[in-house]
Amino acid sequence: MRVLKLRKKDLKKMLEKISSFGELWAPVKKGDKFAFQKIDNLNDVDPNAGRTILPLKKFMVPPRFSMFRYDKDGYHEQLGEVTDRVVFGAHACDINGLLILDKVFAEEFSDPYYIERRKRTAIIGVSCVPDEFCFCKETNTDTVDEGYDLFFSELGDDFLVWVGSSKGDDMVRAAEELFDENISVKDIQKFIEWKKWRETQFKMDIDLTAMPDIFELKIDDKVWEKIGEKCLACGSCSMVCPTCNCFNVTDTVALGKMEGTRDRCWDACTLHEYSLVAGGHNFRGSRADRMKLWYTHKLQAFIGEFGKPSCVGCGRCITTCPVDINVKTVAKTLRGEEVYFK
Amino acid sequence: MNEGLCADIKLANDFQPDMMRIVRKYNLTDDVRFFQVRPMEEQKALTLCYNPGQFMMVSRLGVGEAPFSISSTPSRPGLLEFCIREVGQVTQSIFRLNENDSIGVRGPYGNGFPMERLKGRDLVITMGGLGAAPLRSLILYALDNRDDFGEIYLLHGAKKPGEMLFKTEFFDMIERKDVNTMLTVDADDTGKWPAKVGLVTTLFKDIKQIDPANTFAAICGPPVMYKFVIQELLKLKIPKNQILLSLERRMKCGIGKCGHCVVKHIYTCMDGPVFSYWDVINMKELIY
Amino acid sequence: MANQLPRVGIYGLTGCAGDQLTIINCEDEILALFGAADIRSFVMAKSDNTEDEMDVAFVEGSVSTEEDLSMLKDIRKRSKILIAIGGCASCGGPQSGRALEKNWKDRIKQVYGNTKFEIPDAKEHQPLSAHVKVDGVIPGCPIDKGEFLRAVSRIVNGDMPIAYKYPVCVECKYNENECLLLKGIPCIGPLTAAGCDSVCVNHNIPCVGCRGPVIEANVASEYKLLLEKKFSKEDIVNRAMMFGGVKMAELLENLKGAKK
Amino acid sequence: MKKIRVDHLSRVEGHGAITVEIEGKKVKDVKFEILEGPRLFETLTIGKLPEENVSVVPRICAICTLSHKNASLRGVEKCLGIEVPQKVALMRELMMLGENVESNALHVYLLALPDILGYPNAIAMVDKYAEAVTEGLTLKKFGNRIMEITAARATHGENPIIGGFGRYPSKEDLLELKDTAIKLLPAANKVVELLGPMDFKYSEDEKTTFACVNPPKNEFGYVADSIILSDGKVFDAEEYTKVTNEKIVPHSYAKRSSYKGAPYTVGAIARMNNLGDRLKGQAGKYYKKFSNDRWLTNPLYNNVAQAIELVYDLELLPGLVDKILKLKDPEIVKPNRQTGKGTGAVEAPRGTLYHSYEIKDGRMSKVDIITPTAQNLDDSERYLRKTAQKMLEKGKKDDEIKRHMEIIARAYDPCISCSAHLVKLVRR
Ligand SMILES: Cc1cc2nc3c(=O)[nH]c(=O)nc-3n(C[C@H](O)[C@H](O)[C@H](O)COP(=O)(O)OP(=O)(O)OC[C@H]3O[C@@H](n4cnc5c(N)ncnc54)[C@H](O)[C@@H]3O)c2cc1C
Ligand code: SF4
Ligand code: SF4
Ligand code: SF4
Repeated sequence: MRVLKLRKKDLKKMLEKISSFGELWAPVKKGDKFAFQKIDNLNDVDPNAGRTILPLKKFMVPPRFSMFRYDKDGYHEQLGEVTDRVVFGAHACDINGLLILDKVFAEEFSDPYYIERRKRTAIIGVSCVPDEFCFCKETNTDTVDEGYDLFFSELGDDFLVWVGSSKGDDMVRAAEELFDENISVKDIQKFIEWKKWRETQFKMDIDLTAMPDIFELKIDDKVWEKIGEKCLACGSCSMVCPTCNCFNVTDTVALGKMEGTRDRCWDACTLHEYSLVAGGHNFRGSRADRMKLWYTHKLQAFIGEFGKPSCVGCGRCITTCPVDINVKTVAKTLRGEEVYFK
Repeated sequence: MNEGLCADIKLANDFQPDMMRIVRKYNLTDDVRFFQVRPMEEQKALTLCYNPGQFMMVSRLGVGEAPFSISSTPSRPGLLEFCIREVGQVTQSIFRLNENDSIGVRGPYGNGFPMERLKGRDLVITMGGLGAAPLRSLILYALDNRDDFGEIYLLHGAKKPGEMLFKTEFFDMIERKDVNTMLTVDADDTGKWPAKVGLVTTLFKDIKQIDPANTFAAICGPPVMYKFVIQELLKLKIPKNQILLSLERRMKCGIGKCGHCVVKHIYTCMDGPVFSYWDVINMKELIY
Repeated sequence: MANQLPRVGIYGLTGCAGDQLTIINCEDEILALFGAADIRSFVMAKSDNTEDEMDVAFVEGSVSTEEDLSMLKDIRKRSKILIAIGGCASCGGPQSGRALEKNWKDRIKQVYGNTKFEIPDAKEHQPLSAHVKVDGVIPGCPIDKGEFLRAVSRIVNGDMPIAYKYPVCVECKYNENECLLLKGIPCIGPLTAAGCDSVCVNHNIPCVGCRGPVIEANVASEYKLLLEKKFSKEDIVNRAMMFGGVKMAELLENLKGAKK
Repeated sequence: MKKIRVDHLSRVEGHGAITVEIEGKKVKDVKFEILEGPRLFETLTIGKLPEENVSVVPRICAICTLSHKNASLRGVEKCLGIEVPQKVALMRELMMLGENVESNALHVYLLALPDILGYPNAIAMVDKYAEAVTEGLTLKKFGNRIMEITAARATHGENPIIGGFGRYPSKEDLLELKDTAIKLLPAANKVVELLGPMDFKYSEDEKTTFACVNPPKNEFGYVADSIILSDGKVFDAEEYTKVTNEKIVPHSYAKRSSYKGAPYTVGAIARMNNLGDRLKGQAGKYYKKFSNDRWLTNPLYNNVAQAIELVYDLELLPGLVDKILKLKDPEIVKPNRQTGKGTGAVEAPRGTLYHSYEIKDGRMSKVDIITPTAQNLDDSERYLRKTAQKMLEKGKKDDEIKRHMEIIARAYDPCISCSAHLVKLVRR
């Protein structure tokens, strides 16, 4: 992999140079939080921004979009409307989240809507410092080696820039003069030290060891009822989770004409209608069952299938659920370390 | 991906249905209707291939899509058959269609029955209600390739005579010597029912000529049926991994993306809808 | 309904006329609407109205007088499909904001004193479903224009409208808003049916619940949460009752301690 | 005894009916009835929080929702000692323009024009008057757009809150409003020129009193803290009861208003008659050109007054947007007391609207709402009666009487659903 150096003060210049690669998006303050937004003024780009409300998935699978338009002459693909974008400021956990979505959407029966957007979205990662809700170390997603085009690591006055794709390489070449090929021993030392220091910054106390087994043992535990009683079935946890990929498909039709669109929107297994089938039978009528599905899917089933959880430790469920149901409280409760649900 | 009888034809975009023409339709019961469809494009009609037990997503643009089992057999190419029960939005709008109207269809999806493994085996096929939809495909396929299979038992139960799907077809099969067809109704409200009366489970005592270790059983029907039929099959000593069930879940894509049919890490649409009883024992939520 | 346009009637009982106004506000689509359906009665928009058999009737407003009731029964009798539009028709509306307190008679007195009226037929506000069979509901105070047009398009094609079975929070997250509940602001988005595109939260204002309770609204949990956030029982109930009407009152009835 | 009944007075918001009772050659009684149940809004929010009041009471009426919102906000803010910064005041002025444009365009083009031109509805006019119908719809849509941008949605928007706004509109959105206003002004001019010279005949003439708010600095406008009457008297908004003098009558849930024991009129015509000479620009020119003595005696001229207001609104808007754009988004102003009294008076499109409150320890303790339609009720009945009598004497047919009754009632642009407690139930 190609690795280069970029002076932090040249960041703006560099982003300007690569503007031809697509619209620039980066985390911008929204209320007390951050959200990836289109950047009109480069001064708004903040490489130290914290976790965004929605993860990168919003770029690849927008919350709502039309798959195709139809009329009496047939279908009209809407893929052409996908724009080229450069997303700056992705954290390692989020890029790991994308890698999980890649598995779902880009393998067997690939989803053209995902793939088109994934292709047209350049990802520039940046290294981050964990806050009290991050636990990506526990999920082994605190670093990332693929899935991005460029990755900027902290190096004092510089960034260490990892080139992860051919598009990434093109971007670097478009701003060639700003990059420095020479990485000194001192730089490497600095990088290692920073990484070590970062390791010490994880504050959240969570232990996911043997989670699949614990789930198997606790699957009929009363605690699920308690969690179900508390859950508002608001779907927020799924919406913000970088790896939740469920969607619903609905049709619209124009007034009195044979034309309309077939649309997709994010859905969630925490919602009432998720497993409802015709005739009124609901395979997961109780919130307890739906909560069980959410957590077993993240922390048990996925590990069984892929050897790692489908939780990337981003902490979003912790900072989003209004009633404090999240990976931390559920894991701790199941382990019997602390009882959150009474 | 599943090993179909022939390789899947890759569509450019799996979310876009092909337009097909309704060739024939008639009522099977009060609320179940038979639809025979044919792809508009001749080429598609010729190359259509699928496995018994697979399903397709049938669409009415402007209303929505829903999964339906294929009832026809790949051994009689060029046409697809579905039997559809009118229960909600999509099915109601399908019911409003007439012959020669067009309808969107995409697929086939799902694993279907493992036809390679079924070769040379005895078969016990048990169905109830709409369960006849996918199993008819298997039966017709087996009968069209009769030499590939050993003994074939066909057990079909309905609540009342009026609710039995494909009644004439199955009564014709009673006449056939190469298949043991047993039909029963829970109650005969007509007083003219020529076959058996009683629950489908009462038919099992007449299964005599199978070699359990070399038998595959297939079940599809209303959820309550599974438990009791499985007990009977276990009594016959058919191995758990040779008892096959076709299951149902809410589905929005059919191709393992939308998540609705997931049970743990199993996608009912991709890893199923056909599961073995052994799978089910290990996945509590699969049958409820 | 092939070839023949569906016959449609749009009616108002007691309410603010906001839902009918929202229909009139479909400036871009109103001609298409009149083209796709045979709008036989729409008193708020036109004077040549015919009252006979209808394929679909959209009815706004709560049942609040004997006159409302007989009008509703008459509409029901001559319509194949009856759709309740707006908060008043679907759950009683803001005027039933005190349904839990069961003090309607006292309040009549409060406004009119001891005047003896010769016209005693005002009734406590009820949603349409309290009196007749309702085939579909388009909730909201007022209804959403898009949802209404989608519903009509479907009905014209012979299908029924699709109800939102998830809460406002879903749309709130689609719009990437910060959750106000977490900031200690009493948002009742989790209890409220989506369909408004979380318009209030998009403007930093907590959801006031104008679309009425969502299916499976977990009132008990939200109630507990707000108590923990130091809101008084009374304030929580008041908030839920702003637009939740009779439907919300039913949910609160079952809640221990919430009733005054 | 014979009765003429205009059942379901069509094309007014909400439903009403007019009963004319005739005995021989005499009109015995005219009743303008409202067939809606009492919604008791004034008792709904007692004991509740002011913010809930501000959310709930605008639901009294969909067409005047923002007038109710503004009156309510002003009432509550006076109680709580809140003074809003200039940007908030200007934004509220802008949102009021939205409501006025929407409502006046709806009434002038889609309700009154069909009457005047003899069509059952606006859609039926399309063949011959396509341009007018499209322009009416475009203006109405623009009014809605203003409300969407300022209040978050066209009807019952929640963005205006106590002490400010939840979110301020973007520059692009505001500039869009400015551009559209400039583009649409010619259409408004056209309708004034169409209606202005008309000689309205549907109603008998009769002198009356007009009331509206009295904006400071000798300006025209829709918001003020005092009330001006056509007899020259001025009252503070807090003294509104001296103007409205509400009474309960036993045969009706409607509380009736009267000034000095006689009915009076509010609405666009009242604003024109009382404040017309304060108008500047094209609107001012139109007022001078078209106003005449019959404006003081015939309710039909309300239609012209509304059209002139459309011109006023569109002329005012661009400058308002420029001023708003110059100002920074202010913080939401917090109350500095929890107990107090206050009355908010604003001009809803159809007339003066009062929200008078008392708040005690942060909770609503008194709510009194007086809507324009309630104030107009007696006066409209007076014109209805007089016209019916005259027509009867002239031997006019019932059908014709009926049609005139409808047109007169409609000229008042009665927003019947805005009856906070304006209800009259008929039993026969
Ligand atoms: C693998 C499979 C095979 C099936 N085969 C048949 C068949 O051969 N004949 C038949 O009549 N029915 C079959 N079904 C059930 C059939 O899909 C439902 O009856 C149908 O989806 C109802 O749709 P609706 O729009 O009319 O009902 P609504 O209740 O209006 O459903 C709305 C939406 O919910 C979803 N949904 C509702 N019920 C189901 C369900 N049972 N399964 C999956 N999604 C559902 C669909 O996405 C549908 O678009 C099968 C289901 C599955 C999963
Ligand atoms: S489960 Fe929670 S912490 Fe894990 S990836 Fe999803 S939102 Fe982030
Ligand atoms: S777990 Fe929390 S965030 Fe998720 S649906 Fe339930 S209440 Fe909402
Ligand atoms: S702000 Fe309100 S609507 Fe949005 S997620 Fe939180 S509770 Fe739900």
